[in-house]
Amino acid sequence: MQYLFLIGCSLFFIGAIAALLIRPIKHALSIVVVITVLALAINLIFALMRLIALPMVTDLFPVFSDHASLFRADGLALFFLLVITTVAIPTVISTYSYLQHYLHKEASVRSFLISFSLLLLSTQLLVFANHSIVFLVCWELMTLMAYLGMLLEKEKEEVQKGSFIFFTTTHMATLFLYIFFFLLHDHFGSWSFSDFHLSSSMGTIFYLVCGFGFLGFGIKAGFMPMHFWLPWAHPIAPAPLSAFLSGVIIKTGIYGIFRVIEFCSPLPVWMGIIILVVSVFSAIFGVWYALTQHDIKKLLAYHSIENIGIIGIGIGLGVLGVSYSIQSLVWLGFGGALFHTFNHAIFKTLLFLGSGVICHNCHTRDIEKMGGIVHHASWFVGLFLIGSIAISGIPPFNGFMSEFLIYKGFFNAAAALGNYFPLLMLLLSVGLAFVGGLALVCFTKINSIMFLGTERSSLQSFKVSSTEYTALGMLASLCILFGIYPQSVLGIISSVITFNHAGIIIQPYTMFTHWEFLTVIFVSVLLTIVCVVLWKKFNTNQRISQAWGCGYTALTPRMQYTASSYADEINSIASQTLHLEKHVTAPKTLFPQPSHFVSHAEDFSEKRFIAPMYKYIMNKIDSFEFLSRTDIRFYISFMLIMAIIYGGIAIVWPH
Amino acid sequence: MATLIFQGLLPFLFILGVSPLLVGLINKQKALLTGRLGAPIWQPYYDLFRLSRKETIYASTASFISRLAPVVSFSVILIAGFMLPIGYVRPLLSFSGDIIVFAYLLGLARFFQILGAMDIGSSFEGMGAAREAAFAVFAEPIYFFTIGSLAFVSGYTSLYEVYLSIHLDNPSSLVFIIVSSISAFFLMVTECSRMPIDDPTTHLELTMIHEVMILDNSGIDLFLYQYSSYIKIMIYGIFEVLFFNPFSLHNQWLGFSLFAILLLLLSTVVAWVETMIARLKIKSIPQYLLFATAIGILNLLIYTFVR
Amino acid sequence: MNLLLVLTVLPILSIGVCYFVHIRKAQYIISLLVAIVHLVCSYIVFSGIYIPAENDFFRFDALSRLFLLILSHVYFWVVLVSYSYLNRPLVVKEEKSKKLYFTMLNVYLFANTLALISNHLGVFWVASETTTLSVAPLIYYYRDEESLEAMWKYLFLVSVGIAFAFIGFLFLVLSAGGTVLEGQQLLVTSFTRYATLLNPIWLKASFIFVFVGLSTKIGIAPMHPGDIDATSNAPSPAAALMSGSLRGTALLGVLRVYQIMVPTVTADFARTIMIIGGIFSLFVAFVFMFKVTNYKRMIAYSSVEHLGLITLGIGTGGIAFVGAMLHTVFNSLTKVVLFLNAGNIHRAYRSREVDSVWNVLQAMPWTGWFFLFGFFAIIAMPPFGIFFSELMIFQGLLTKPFLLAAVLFFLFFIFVGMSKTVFRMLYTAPPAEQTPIITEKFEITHFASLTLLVLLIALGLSMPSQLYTLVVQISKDFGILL
Amino acid sequence: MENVLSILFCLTLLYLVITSRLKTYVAILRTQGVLLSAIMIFPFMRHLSVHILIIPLMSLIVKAIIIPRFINKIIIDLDVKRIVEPSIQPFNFLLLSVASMSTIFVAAHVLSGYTPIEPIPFASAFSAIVTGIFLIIFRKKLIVHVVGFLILENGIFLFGTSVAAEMPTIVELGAMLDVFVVVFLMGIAINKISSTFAKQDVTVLGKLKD
Repeated sequence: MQYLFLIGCSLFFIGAIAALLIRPIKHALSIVVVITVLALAINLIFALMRLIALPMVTDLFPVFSDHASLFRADGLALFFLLVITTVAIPTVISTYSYLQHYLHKEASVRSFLISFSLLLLSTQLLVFANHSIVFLVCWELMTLMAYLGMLLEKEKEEVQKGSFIFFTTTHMATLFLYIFFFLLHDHFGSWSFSDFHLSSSMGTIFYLVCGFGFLGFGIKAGFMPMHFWLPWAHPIAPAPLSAFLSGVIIKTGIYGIFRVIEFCSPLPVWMGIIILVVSVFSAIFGVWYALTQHDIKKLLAYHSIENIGIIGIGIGLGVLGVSYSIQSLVWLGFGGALFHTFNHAIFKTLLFLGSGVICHNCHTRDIEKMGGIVHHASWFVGLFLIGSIAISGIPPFNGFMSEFLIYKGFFNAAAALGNYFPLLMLLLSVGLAFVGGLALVCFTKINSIMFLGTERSSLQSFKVSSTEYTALGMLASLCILFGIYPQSVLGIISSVITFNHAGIIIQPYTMFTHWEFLTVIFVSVLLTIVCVVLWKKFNTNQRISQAWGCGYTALTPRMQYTASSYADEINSIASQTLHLEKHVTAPKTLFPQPSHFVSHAEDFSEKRFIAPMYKYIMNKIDSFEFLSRTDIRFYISFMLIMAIIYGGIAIVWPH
Repeated sequence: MATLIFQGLLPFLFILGVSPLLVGLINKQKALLTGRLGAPIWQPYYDLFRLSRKETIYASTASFISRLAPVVSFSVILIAGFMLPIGYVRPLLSFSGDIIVFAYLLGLARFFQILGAMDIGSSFEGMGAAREAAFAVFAEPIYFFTIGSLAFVSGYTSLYEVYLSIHLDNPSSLVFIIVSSISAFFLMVTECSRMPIDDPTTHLELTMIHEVMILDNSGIDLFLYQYSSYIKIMIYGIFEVLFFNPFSLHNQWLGFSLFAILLLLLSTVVAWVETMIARLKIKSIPQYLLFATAIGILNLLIYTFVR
Repeated sequence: MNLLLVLTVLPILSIGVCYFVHIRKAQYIISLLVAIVHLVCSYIVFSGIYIPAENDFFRFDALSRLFLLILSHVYFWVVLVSYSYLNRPLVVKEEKSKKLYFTMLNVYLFANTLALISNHLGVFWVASETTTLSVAPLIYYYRDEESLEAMWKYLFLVSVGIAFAFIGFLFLVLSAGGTVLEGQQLLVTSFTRYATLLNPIWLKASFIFVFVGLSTKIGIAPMHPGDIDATSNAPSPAAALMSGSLRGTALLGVLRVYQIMVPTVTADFARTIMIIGGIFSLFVAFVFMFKVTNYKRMIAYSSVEHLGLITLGIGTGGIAFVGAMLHTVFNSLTKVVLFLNAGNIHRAYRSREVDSVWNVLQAMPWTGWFFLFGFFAIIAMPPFGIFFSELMIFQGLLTKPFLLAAVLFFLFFIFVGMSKTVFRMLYTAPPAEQTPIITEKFEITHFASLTLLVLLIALGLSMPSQLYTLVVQISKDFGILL
Repeated sequence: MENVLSILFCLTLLYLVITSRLKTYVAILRTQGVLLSAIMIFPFMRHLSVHILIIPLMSLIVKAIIIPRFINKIIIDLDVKRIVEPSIQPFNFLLLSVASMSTIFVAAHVLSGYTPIEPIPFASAFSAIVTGIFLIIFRKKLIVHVVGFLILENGIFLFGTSVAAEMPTIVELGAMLDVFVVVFLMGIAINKISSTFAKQDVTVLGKLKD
């Protein structure tokens, strides 16, 4: 069966070659899309078959039988493969119609296709890597290919800057990972993941390894305060790529963190607590920064930070569960984290693809300039709405389900751990509730400003191609399915956890709650809705009239509420923390001048840490002017000086 | 079987049937306290009947959202109501973790209300929606501080069981009851947009919150909105009242009648508060809510340190 | 022995031909033939199929076999592209230098081969001085003020440096005083054999002078400037030759002396000195990556960086030494790619200044992409070979955590600075008035770049057993047991 | 006897330091060439043979005749200003070089304690090297740089003979040839420079920087 996966992987290469060779570009595009989707489907089938077989699998079977030590498919890897392939298929499908707008730039499109198919490949190999060097190679390749993919519109200033920041920041993460793996190799004398068994009894090496691991993977995952690259990279990437970035690539950071946790046994309690605190911090501030944004893709990028935070909370709970060996908590924590990883991948991909459609039709990313889209494409709006409700963690969609698990985890931990943990858990749960509330505000904001009301800037037509509808439809239906019938995934997740934490016997997930009750509730909600709608249908006396404007009848689109003013109520509460800058000119005189209100927030980690650090180093560099002398006599004297210095060392050298 | 029917029917009837009456009672008592005669307590029923037969007018800029929103909010709130115990009758949909589901279902309702308000694109409703959103952000923390803290203490995650776990006889839980009921009252005031957060009877758009959101709804839509707001009050009323039920499950009928009396008391309290207190300035509401959130934490501090 | 003759005599012959025959095509063909034969021979020697017998003057130990292969590889590609390069119309003045071009290439090949296989340090000295002399006219190829200045500086600085190295060798002789080696020839083999008898004071002195002297040729800071000027002003093939193989030759001189010191008590001293030099070069590269406005100089500085890294690896020893050896190979090949494409850019835009280069990827796609991938290779992105060799060096450095931290810091910022410059060249849209649209077709330089990049990837993903065994052999010679 | 010659050699160095006329520089180069070849011959006075004489004769020809001629030619046909303006006061220069020489002599004396070297030729060789470098560092004229380089080479040559390094003849010749070619190339370069720039100072070579 492993040949299935081999075939899948090799197909990506074929796709890349096809993208390079086939003329004209139009055919190349469609053929590559078909090949890639096929390959992804094959890998998806592979992952599913393995995962279903997982409970009775006793041994790890090598992916490539001849390199047994390099690649292996354990539960976690397979689960992430499932995630990747599931969201990659719609992404690739929508790529087809996205690239239609760029066909005139043939070279760019070709390079995008090549790098994208190689990106898919490297990401899938990454999760299977069992050898540190292989892992690093896949990791860097992933970065490289993502970077090359971002260059689709490379002539734009912002694209250059954003991709540059992405490239350098992720490279920094890689440098941390070098140290991480070297330390491991130094200590265990092996590169293979399966030989790494850390324990806090090792002293400093343990702290070092964990520190570097979390740093490296945390930068990639975008935990605060290491998140600053996301809001730069996501907006400038082409929509399918930014969907993949946010849906999958930052999840590889999560995957890495899972691996780090797997290496450590027993897990110390402080690790769990630190993860929890950092995560809830990123969740709250991620969503709050998102609330201050008016650039749709930047906003979504900040939401990725928020959701990474939520996933992190799950992981933290799981770590606590392992360190206190509470099986139910382990399941709820890790299960919630994995499930939310999957869900976030789904609805974030949906939202980013949708944003791509919007940006192409409105020719802007600024939501203040949009509006009234619902009158052009109500089905599209419906799909986007599903994604928005799901990401706000509201039932009956999948986002709620994973948060539900995490909440259960809080209660469970509080009940099981006792002493001060209930307090912590309560605070965390309130934090999560707060995040939910803010997310709700944020997504009501973007939906109502972008879609509802009337157009703020003229919008002739809003075209959504059939492929885009297919992609969005697939994702939306997944949102609904996992929301209403979560059992479909939970079984897999619990087998994955059982597999990867062999020490702990996990009870069946059914014992945590009556899942069918949830289904009943959601179904009954839907039924009620249907009933009432039908009832409304019968009573037909309706009429269309102008909106009521307090007697004022000449309403213009500019009189609508803007995103800034909508979010202002809540933002001004924390305006100091967010470095919120408002520019207001209110009408004063008897005959008021035109007035306006703008607000935007500075990212604190960028403003406070990164930029000053960079500036400092640049200043230091300027102070080495003397090295750039041009007179040859200086060079000669340098030689003399160095000889004397080395001589001095030789003289003081101990015999 | 009989009990099952009873379990099924009672909440349905109670939630659907009695909630307008509760509002009627509140208004009547308010009128009396301000020395007016006031409308009959059945007035809400008349209103609902009237609205259900009026024609529905949609703004020219309205989309399917504003047709859908009232329906969703109504039905969601109705279903949420079925998760609460009436008296001590075990609710139909009660399972471990329904605390969370309850909170988030109401979130769904809010989501659609806000969208419905924003749909027209009129700035009045935008203003209302913005305020509603801003203040609703605090509702969930308060909720988790009140019910959630009890859940953390008791270790149950189902509303029914949480309420069962309350016993007046042990002093520490008495403290919980006092603190929780206070913050639950704040919660009710916030969620149902009563005084001092919002004045349901005001007629100046610029000062309204909930009322201004439904300016452009009429006929059946308005009917649904009104009805769901009545149900909401009832739900939060039950929420509040259940803290004070001294009876354990021995006698359903006794428990139920006491429950009714307590609801009556609550209506009086609400009416009294609304006559005594003036509406807060919009700007000062967040502080008020933060305060409400903060007192919730007392529960846990007590639990953690006094134990 | 006959193979040794082939390696040395053939270049002499072609020197003669190229000097007296003035038909460029003939010069090209003969030099190309010589290059190919040289490549074949050095491959034979490298793979150990046939290794000529050693004598006092020449030997083919693992080290020289490796460097020989690097030399003939780089040389082959350089000669291959030279003809098309010479046929480019750029400046009128250079006609005179075109006559000398191939002659000088052959002189260079001859001298460099001699230097690499020499066992006698005197011979090494003469040969490496000759390489300097042979590249001097190549640096002066364009015959403008900059190239004149560069040539003067390179010639003078390196001559003084080589003189220093000679002092070092004399100290080596001095260190043999009172031992069996007294009055013996300056042979690496015999000195290595009796190394433990040598006088440590003079050994240290000799290493200091050799290292400082040859640093001018290797480009170890702060003796790097002459090298930078030369490589940035020479025509691109010559530049590729210099930073691809000439620096390696100088490094070999240092390695020889180090090889003698390895068994003695002074080995640690030598290592320390090399580490200091290496880290200083990294630092200098880090500083100047943000200062350079000239892309050829930027590449030259990256050579300084990588040679510094190699020296560091050698100084660190252990797995880092192996990494350093592989790094020399990969670095040379990558440098060829970078310089050739930089040459194409220079031809198209008539300027070496970054600010006057726009949107290369649009204007000249082949060159642009190859330059980009060469850049990826040089900043150690997988699957290019340098990634793996750097990993080895870092791994070796793990024993010195603070050093590793410093190195990673410098490398990261070198990475940042370099990518800033390169991306600016490749993407930035030109101001409206100057949009150079060069319709370029697939040239021989592109062929070379493609082959080399593919080779780099192949070497990275699966190391040939011969290369690996050779490198292991070298490290064994340097007393490193893996 | 070598010691006497070496001392003479040092005297030329001191003279080199104080003088500032190009002609004198050339003259000094000549003298040093003669002295060096003399130093090389002396050890073999008793049993002379052609084979031994090759190197000294070559060095005599190259160092004492050809190179000075060549430099003279450059000086003449570029008509370089005959007086070099020092960038450091002659007195300080003298002080510096005397100080370094004396340190070198002391060091050589100390070292000769436990290593078999003749201190005086060794020390004078090194002072030649140092002086050559000083000449390069403290003078602006390129031609003087060449002279400084030659002094340096002479020092190394003397050093080589003093440590009795057995170099094979071919290597010696090659070395000498190299030195000669270097000087030749430098001469050409100076020609070019003087035709390209106004003067032959290092100050004109300041274009390449970043």
